[in-house]
Amino acid sequence: MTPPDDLVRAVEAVLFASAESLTLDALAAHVGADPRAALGVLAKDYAGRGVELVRRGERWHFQTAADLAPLLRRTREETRRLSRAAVETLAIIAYHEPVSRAEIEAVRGVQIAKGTLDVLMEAGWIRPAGRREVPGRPLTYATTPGFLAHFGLASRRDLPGLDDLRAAGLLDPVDTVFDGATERLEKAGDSD
Amino acid sequence: MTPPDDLVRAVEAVLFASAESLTLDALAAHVGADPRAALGVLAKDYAGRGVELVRRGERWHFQTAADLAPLLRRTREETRRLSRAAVETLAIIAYHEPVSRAEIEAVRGVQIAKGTLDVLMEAGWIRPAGRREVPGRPLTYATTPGFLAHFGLASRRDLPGLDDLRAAGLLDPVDTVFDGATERLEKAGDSD
Amino acid sequence: MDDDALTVELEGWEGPLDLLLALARSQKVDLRAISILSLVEQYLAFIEDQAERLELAADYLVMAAWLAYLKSALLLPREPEQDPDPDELALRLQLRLERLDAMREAGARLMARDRLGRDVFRRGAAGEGLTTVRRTGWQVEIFDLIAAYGRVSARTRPALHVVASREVMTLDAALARVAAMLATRIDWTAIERFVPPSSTGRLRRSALASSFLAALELARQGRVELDQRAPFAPLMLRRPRS
Repeated sequence: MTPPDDLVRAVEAVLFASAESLTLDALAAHVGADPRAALGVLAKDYAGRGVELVRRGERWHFQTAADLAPLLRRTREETRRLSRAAVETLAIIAYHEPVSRAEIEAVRGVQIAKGTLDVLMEAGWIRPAGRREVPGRPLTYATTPGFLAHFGLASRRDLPGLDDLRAAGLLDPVDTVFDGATERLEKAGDSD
Repeated sequence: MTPPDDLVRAVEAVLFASAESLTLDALAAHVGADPRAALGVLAKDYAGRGVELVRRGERWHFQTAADLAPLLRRTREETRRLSRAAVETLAIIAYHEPVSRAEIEAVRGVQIAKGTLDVLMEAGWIRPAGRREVPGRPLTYATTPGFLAHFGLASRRDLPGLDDLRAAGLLDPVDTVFDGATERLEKAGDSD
Repeated sequence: MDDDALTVELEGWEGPLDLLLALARSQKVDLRAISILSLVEQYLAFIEDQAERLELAADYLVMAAWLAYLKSALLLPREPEQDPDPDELALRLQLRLERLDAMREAGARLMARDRLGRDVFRRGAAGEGLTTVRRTGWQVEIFDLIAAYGRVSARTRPALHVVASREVMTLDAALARVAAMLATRIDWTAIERFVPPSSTGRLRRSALASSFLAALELARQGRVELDQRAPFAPLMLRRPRS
C-alpha cells in the first residue's frame, strides 16, 4: 500500500475505530472534510486484501474478505437459524417494501405467526415504515441499513434477481383474490 | 500496491476480526502456517497508514495510529437559547458582582433554580468569587473574562447604566399605567 | 407425483398455498407450464386422504371447496358470459404460486449470501470506538442581557402608587342640593347659584359639573325646567309651573 495522505489516513482510522458503519456525514463530522475521495482511495487500497472497505446503503465499514470465511468461521458460533416463515417474510419485505402485514400474508397464504416480525425486528433487519393511507391505515414494514450490512448489499437494487422478478410481474402489488376464497365463492355471481 | 498473498490476507483478516490481540501460536492455529513472514509484510504494508500493526509483548493486533486519536473524539456544539431566568441571573451578577445567591434572589424577587448557576458556570461566564464574611459565609459569584469576550465588552464598565437603560425604554414596567404624579415622584426619587 | 408428498401429514405445510406449491413442484415442470387442473386434482385427493386421519384445518377445507369449484368451472362447458372466468382464476392461482416460489427462492439466496457476523466480520476488538462529546454553546446577546437587567430592575423597584387626594362633589350630593334649592326658588336661577358658595378651584368645577348632571336628571324627571338662550349663555333653572 502506498502511504496515504492525511485525509485518507483519517478516514481509515475513523472507520477502523468505529463500532458501526458510518455515513458520509458522520465521517465528515469526524475528519472535518468531505470523505468521498478518500473513501475511493481506501476502497482501491484495500481491494483484494484480507480486509475490505464496503459500502452498505449510505454507510461504510471495513469487513473481512468473504473468501476467508472458512478460516474465520471456525472460531465463531453459527448464527441462529431463522424459521422458514421468517426467511420468507424477510424476503417479501425486502423485495416489496414498504409492505403491510396483510400483503405479506397474501403472498404466503398464511397468517404471520406472532413472533415472526418481532424476530426480524430484533435482528435489526426490518422496521415499521409508516402507515398506508387506505382504510384501516395498516402499518407497513421496510428493511433497515442493518439489513443491507448483514447481507452484504450495497443497496436494495443489489437484491438478487430483483430486476428479473420485477420484469416477470412477480413483485406487482399483491392480488388478494385468493385471500378470501370463501368470499370469492359467495361473490362468484357478482362482477369484479 | 501489490495484492498480498493468501497467507498475508489470512493473517490480516484473523487479526482484524479477533476480539483480542493474538499470539504467534494462536495466529498459526487459525491460518495453519507460520505467520511470522506475513506479519512482517503486514507491518510494512500498514506503516504510516491510519491503522497500524502493533506488537505488544508476544501478541499482535491492529490499532489506529496514535496521532489520529483526536479525530476519534468529536466535539459537537449545540446552540441553545439561554433561559430567561439564566439571562436575568447573569445580568444581576454582571451588574452587582460579587453577589451571593441570596442577593441575586432578592433582586430577582424569585428563587434561583438549581441548575441556573451551573449552566452559567458551564458556559464559562461566571465563577465563584470567594465567600462573604457575614454569618453563613455565603459564596459569591462574579463574571469571567469569558463573559466579557462573549458579549464584546472591554470591561464591566461598558455595561449601560440605569440612566442608559431608562433612555432606551428598558426600565419601563410593562403593565403599569403611569399617571403624571407617579412619574414625577419617580424622577424626583432617582435624581442623584 | 411424489408419493412421499402424499403421505406427509398436514403439519408439514404452512397452509394450503404451501401444500399447493409443494404439489406443483412435484410435477417437476416450470411453474408456468404447470397443469392447474391436475394440481387441483392432486390437492383434492390429498385432502380426502388426510380427512380420514385427522381433522383438517379450516383453511385447507376452504381452499378445497374453492378448488373444487374451480375444477368444475374448468371442466364444464364454458358459458360465454361466465364470471369470473375460470381460466383467469387458474392463471391467478398459478401466478400466486410463482410469487410464493420466487420469494422462497429469494429468501434462500439471501440466507446464502456472505453474511456479516457469519461469513464476513467487522473488527473484532471493541477498539478505540468513536466518542462524541457534546458541548452546548449558549446563545445570548448583549441586548438580552441588558434587557433582562432592565426587566429585573423595573420589576423589583419599589412600586409607588399615589392617589392624589381630590375634593369632589358627588352626583348624589348635587341632586339633593339642587332639588332642595329648587323648592324655595320660584324664578329662573342660573346654575352657578346652586353651587355651594364655599367651593373654589377644582372642587367648584366638580360641583358645577355634578350640579349640571343633577339638573339634567331632574329635568328628565320633570322636576325642573331648563333654559339657555344661546351656546355658552347662562343656564337657567326653575321649578316647573303646574
